[in-house]
Amino acid sequence: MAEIAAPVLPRAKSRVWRKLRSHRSAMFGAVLVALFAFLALTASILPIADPSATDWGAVRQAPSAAHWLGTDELGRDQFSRMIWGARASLLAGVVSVAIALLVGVPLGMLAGYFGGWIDAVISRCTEALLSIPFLILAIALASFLGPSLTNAMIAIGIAATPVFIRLTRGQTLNVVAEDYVESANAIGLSTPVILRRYIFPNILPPVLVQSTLTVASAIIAEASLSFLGLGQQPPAPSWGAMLNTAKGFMVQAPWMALWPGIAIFLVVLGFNLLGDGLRDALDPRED
Amino acid sequence: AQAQTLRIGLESDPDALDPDRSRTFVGRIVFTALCDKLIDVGADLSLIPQLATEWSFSEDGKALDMTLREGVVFHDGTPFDAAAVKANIERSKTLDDSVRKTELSSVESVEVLDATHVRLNLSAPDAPLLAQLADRAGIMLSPSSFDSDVAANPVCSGPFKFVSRVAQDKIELEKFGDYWNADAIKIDRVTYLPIPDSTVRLANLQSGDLDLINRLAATDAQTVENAGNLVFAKAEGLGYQGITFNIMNGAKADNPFGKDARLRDALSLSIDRAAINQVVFAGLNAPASQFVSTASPYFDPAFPVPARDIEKAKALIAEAGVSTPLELELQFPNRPESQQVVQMIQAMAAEAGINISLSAKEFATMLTDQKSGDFQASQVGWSGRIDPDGNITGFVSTGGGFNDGGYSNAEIDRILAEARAESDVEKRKALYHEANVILNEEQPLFYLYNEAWLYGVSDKVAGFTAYSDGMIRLENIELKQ
Amino acid sequence: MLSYLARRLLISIPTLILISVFVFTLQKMLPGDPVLALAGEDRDPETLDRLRELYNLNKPVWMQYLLWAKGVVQGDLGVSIRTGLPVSDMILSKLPVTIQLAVMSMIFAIVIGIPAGILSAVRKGTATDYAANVVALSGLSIPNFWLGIMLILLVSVKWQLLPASGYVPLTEDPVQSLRTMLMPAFVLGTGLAASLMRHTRSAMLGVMRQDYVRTARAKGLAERRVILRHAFRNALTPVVTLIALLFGELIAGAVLTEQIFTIPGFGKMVVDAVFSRDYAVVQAVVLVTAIGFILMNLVADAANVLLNPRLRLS
Amino acid sequence: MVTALTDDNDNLLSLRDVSLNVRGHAAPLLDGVSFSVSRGETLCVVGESGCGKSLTSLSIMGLLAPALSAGLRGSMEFDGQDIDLRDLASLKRLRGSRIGMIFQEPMSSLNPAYRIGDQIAEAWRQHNPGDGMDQALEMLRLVGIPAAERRLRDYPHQLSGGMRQRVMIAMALVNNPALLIADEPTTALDVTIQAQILRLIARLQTERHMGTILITHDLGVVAEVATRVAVMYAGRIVETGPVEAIFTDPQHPYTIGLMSSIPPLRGPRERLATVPGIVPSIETMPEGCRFSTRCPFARSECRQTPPLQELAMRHFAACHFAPLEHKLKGAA
Amino acid sequence: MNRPMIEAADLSKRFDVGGGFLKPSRLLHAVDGVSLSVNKGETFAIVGESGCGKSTLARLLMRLLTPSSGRITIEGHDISDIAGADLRQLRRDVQFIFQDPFSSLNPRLTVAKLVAEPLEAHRPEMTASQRRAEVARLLSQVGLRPEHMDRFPHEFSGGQRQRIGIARALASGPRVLIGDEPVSALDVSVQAQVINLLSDLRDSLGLTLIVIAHDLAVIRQMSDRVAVMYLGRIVETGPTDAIFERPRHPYTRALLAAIPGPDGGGGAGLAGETPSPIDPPTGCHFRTRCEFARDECARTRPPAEPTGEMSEVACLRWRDIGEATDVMPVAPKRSAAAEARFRLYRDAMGQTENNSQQGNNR
Ligand SMILES: Nc1ncnc2c1ncn2[C@@H]1O[C@H](COP(=O)(O)OP(=O)(O)OP(=O)(O)O)[C@@H](O)[C@H]1O
Ligand SMILES: Nc1ncnc2c1ncn2[C@@H]1O[C@H](COP(=O)(O)OP(=O)(O)OP(=O)(O)O)[C@@H](O)[C@H]1O
Ligand SMILES: [Mg+2]
Ligand SMILES: [Mg+2]
Repeated sequence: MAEIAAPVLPRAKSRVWRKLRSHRSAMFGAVLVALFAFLALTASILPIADPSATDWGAVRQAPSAAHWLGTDELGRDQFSRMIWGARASLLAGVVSVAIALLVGVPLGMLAGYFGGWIDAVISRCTEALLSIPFLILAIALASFLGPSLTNAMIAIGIAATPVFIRLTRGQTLNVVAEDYVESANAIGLSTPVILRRYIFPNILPPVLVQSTLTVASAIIAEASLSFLGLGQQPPAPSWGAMLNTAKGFMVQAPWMALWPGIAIFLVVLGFNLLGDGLRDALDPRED
Repeated sequence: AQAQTLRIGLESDPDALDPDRSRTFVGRIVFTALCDKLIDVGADLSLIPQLATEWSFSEDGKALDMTLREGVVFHDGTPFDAAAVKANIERSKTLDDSVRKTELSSVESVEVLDATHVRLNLSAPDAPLLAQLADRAGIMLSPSSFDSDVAANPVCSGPFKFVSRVAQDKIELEKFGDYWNADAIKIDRVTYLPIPDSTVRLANLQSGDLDLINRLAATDAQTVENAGNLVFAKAEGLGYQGITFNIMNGAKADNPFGKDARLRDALSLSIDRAAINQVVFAGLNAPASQFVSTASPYFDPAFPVPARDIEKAKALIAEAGVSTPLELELQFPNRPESQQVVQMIQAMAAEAGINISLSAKEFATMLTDQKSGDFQASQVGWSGRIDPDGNITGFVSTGGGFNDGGYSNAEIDRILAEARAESDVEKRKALYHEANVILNEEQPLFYLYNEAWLYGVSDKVAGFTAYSDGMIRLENIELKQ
Repeated sequence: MLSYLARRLLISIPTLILISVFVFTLQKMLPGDPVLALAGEDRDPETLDRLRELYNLNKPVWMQYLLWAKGVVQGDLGVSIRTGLPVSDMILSKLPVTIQLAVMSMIFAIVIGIPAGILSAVRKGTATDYAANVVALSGLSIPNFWLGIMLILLVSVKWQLLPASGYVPLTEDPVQSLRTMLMPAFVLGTGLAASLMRHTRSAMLGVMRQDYVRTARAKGLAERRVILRHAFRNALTPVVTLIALLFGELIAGAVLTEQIFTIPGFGKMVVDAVFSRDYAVVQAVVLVTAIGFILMNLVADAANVLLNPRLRLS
Repeated sequence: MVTALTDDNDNLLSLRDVSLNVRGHAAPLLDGVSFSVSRGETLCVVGESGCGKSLTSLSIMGLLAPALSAGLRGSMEFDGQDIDLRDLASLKRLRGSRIGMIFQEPMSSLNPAYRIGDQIAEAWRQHNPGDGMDQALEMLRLVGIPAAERRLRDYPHQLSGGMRQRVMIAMALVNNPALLIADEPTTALDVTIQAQILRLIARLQTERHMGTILITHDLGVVAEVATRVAVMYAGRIVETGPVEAIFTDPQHPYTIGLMSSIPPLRGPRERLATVPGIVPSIETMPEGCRFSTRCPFARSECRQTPPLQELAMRHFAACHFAPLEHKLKGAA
Repeated sequence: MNRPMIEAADLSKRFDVGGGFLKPSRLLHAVDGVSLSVNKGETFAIVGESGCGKSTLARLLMRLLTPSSGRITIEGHDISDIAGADLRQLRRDVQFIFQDPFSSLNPRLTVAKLVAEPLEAHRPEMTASQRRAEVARLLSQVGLRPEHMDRFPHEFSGGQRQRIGIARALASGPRVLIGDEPVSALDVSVQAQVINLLSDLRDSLGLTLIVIAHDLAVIRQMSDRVAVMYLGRIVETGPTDAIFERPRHPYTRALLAAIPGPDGGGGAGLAGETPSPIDPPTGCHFRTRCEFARDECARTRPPAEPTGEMSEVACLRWRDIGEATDVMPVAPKRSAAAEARFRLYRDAMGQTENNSQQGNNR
């Protein structure tokens, strides 16, 4: 009857998951993201028009049955370009954040764990990069690398890196101060093991949240760069590039600017909602 | 009455307002109001008197005599005379960072004959010199302002004098009361506002915040025409847009298009120039076939715009014996219009079996890459000069300043040099015809379209005329309230 | 306190040097010869060489940096290769424009963001909170430049209520100045207001969990007083820090906003300068922005020290 | 010790049948909690962590989180006045003026942004005219803070934990409340400081003839300061009585288990008897007697909720088998 | 039996606090010249108020911190500045139990992983299945059910987590266990369970135990010898009963007198609060709160002097003060009926404990 060790608490991993699942707006965000991700992934097999098939006879046509979202300045189908554009936008968001993570997290962990001059050097550089406004840095980098989607992603990735370095460093400092890291030391575990098993998984939740939110801003940044002509190059579509072109036909064909704007808004909203939901779900205080 | 200010929207901010250091096209527009030149350009592109009332070349073409207008004063009150001309031309030739040196390279010395007569001694006959004197090389600054910062406060003798400038924001001028032709000036002030985005420029015109906008987007012309309170104006331009090939500039020239003129011709034939003009420019520009536009007296009707001919293009490719599909890298400046044009070309060329890969570059990068031969083909253009020499010699003569493709043909070099030294129009025409024949055969570059100058004008503005040189002349313009 | 700030300033010197070196190297790696861009249609080898000479572009990169740094230390930021004007003059003439834009956006953001944040934290879980969050998230998710374009289309082109572009100094015509800045400030301010609202909310939620808020309630204080005097006062610290950090975002946002509304400010200048390879200008703008950023952080630190007795007294 | 005889006429607070239900759970967090406190008396509420001690005190103060207070039922009679516990406005009027409260965490319970004098005075100002600074000073002297004039202008972080707890007491008492609720006021303090604070509370309470509810889980503290004791377990009061009765004659198996778990300070050291397991959470709450899952004597009868029965003068226990030594003979 | 397992000689640890860029640094003397000796198989307790350096001392003893000065030896081997393989060996022999069962277990690892980690580090020759079996054995040794190996720490209650921590500490097969307030964070009922467990383990595994606590009752229950710390120094050591029944140092007396209980603790209690370890009082650290302090106390640091009974006291005036007796509160006498109830309870508990023990060993 009197079990010494009957665990009575609910399983915790599922608790985060449950919290996320019951988070209505997060789920809405997840659905938005999933929808666009699905379109982006399946663009090539969806029964839609060729996004670069031009039709001189049907330029800048308003939405109609034949072209649900109208046509662009070269008579290409906007609907299909929007779907293909999702590819560029999502790719840009995800790849640039991946770059930032790949560079930022290890550096931040090193700085936070070892401290001393390593920390001093990394932190100073981070600070320097952080005090250059994100977009200016991205523009300078993008024009250094030359206008292309890949280069825009690299530029945004580099520009987003310091945020992750700083976040990771701060989190690492917090985690290092935790008793369980000291307990790992007391057990006699080696530094790489401690970094891998103790520091990394425990700094992950905030990094994950930040990643989601950064994907959102990276998508906007890609659109901004494309808008300035530094991103995706023609004839491949991207929402920012579409806006860039549409800007010239604002009066004659306002819908050309409408769709990409709405799409960017929705995807970014999706990522933001998801990020917020993740943050709430991972926050132990919010019960 | 209230001071009347004409507000003009420009597509970009002029650079230094010093005629010897100015390089931008919009800068020239501002100089038109601010500074008089020795010679002016008429609506028919003929050279007409401005500060010089008469001019003539000596028999051997090595001296240019000019008679100067009397009673002209600079904005600071300094009188204009032959000594001022000498001082100005010498400044252009000697100032450290003068960009006028090449234009005036044939001028060896300037002789003051008397107060109103001046002679330019030339090292060799130079027909295009007159056209240079109708441009910034001919602008006369007040010699007493040389010591101050000219760009910050240019002192000329034009109909308007400089008031203030805020970089990237506005340039303000006001009417110069002592102008020699003051009667023709009916407005009190003029303000130039650089607004790069054509939509925003148009929006400002529509809302009444601007009275006149330069470089109306072709696709907006309809909007302007439809608006009750706006007027659309247009003039044929002198410039062109085309495709330049890398013929002999470095390793990248080693590609089928660099080596075989037939392929270049095939590409040219695959392009439907009329369609481009229609789709991208609402039919307002002109499809082009040669280095001058129909506005120029030198236009050669023997070379009409090539019609699209896919079959012939394919035949030429077959004849060249290369394997299809052909691959070609085409670089272009990342501007919306160029982007549309090259995308259309890409689609059209594909039908002839030419796969074009596009590479957008910032203008600065593109020029550098072009100069260093890091390109196969480049979609570039030229804003155009009144004298035909300015539209061709630098581009195709051996070692020419703009000959980035490295094209070299001794025959062409000879013909163009001869035409340059010739001042008789008919003889020059014949020479240029000869050149056209060769160039049409070899196609080191081909032409796509001539840009027209498009303006949106408020209906409050009366008396505005569009000129083929793209300058906005303020004489006779009136503002109704 | 003063010595603390002085120390902070000293620490930022290496940061500034790092920034300048970084920007300098980055620029030197940019493709495109500034001289070619500059010469435009009038290029011949002689002119180009002369220009290179004039702007020290023919010297080794480290020399160029040292020459530039020497100038900066002496207060000379160099000459714009494009306009031929001294960079410091250009910056001085642009600064007020961007500052006006920034201040107006910030005021907008503060006036909207902070009260909304407090309200939604206090009413956590209610419809008010939900609505405020939805609006804020939307504000964060709308691309600035798109919002700007749409506003121009509607407000300026269609309804012709406000000018689509331009800038009138406040001193010249205050009414017109505010009119021209209204839309840009709104566009720039929405994102900020959203950020501010969200951060205020979460700071407030954090503070309202604190024991001393419960103590204040236990004293029988009116709820209003508990929230404003006890909770908000302590939530202010992170919010003030955020406002300083947002300054950086503001400048970045200004880049696009100024581009779209053709406002002759800092952001526009830097984009134009990057595109025309106007090294001296890019360099100076980044440096000045970084200094501004550091100063804002310093101000935030100082404000925090003033707000937080724990820091003030140690 | 304070063994002031209290008669019911002196009754200050009677808490009646307080229940707290949480949406989605059948078992209430608090279940029929009733007790009373007289003037000059110290009622100690003891029990393990999570037994509902703090919830009870917060209910009296009307300070439950809004989400929780929706499920609150019950009333109290305070100073002759009948108040429904859901009537937050009435509770708020009492708060800080008639009922003072101090909390466990002296480190975080003071607002770091304001001077302590100001914080005490604010409590005065809320309920009285005047700026309250004189009263604040007087209170600081009263709670034994040296150099009180100077300390008035200190910020909380300049004080040690013990000092801060004194400030909290000063703040709670500045309006001379009739009832003081102290929720584990010494748990976070060192033994030597704890002794000081307990003495202080006891002194002030006698001087002012306050009723006091002291929440703690330390039976030593209970033995030191209590006049009466209520033992709480899983949201119910399982045993209550005068302090002597609880210590000399504990009845409920839970009370006995708690006492057995404490290592003795004297006498032989032997293996400790424990209370196995942990307090059930709202999800795992058993039917009937809530202690039955941990009770070594649990039988099938325990499925029924045992009533609080009076086993001796004013000594109640809620166990079917009390007194154990009679009812369990043979059964074991 | 009385061979020392761990000895510390004049051990000090100073922390550099408040220092930073362009800022003068200040030294905090967390541990200030501590000497002690712990015998094999005994339980040694360290008691003192918050901030007096107990945890720092514990971390020094197992070399999680490096001493600023002084020496530590384990069975005669100097471990004051070992590194690498020697340090790993030390980690095997000396293990640590943390105060906070919530923060000392990595929340992202399962119990099996947590307990297996020291095995991986110190007994790499084990196969995965051997390891799993060993983990199961360790878990049942601390009274947990091996079925719960694959759960995460936060799915357990505080007492259970403390058991996981203990299992983890036992995994490398240590000979010394240092517990930094191993039961302070637990409720009395659970605390009693863990106290019992630790003493069982000590007896069955022959461990040497060093226990830090501030609850004197807990210390009396667990330890053979006690050291009382005040502001970085040990003021008195001796066998537990001697310290509790005949405390000599004024601080020890005050501590015992402050234990709450029915008679309100003995005497006036201790006034004032502990001074800061950044600027401790000169001479005797305790003199600012000591009723017996004289001028000399401000001048000389009192040496540790033996008082007989294997005790030492660091007070200049211990001879004058004499020994106090019975400063602790007296528990009220239970009625005979109550005693009977307690016996009943104890018997019933003994049975359930045995039952569950068997259940675990099944
Ligand atoms: N909002 C809530 N929703 C559900 N359960 C809650 C909520 N707040 C508190 N509880 C639960 O109510 C029970 C009683 O909590 P309470 O704080 O009153 O305990 P306590 O006896 O004061 O414990 P401690 O000694 O730890 O302070 C706990 O089990 C707690 O988990
Ligand atoms: N890493 C550190 N850096 C600076 N100061 C420290 C550090 N660790 C401990 N201290 C200080 O050293 C002193 C002793 O700390 P320690 O943790 O050893 O005390 P303790 O007796 O264990 O206290 P507690 O009972 O609160 O756990 C304290 O004043 C503490 O603030
Ligand atoms: Mg509590
Ligand atoms: Mg400790």
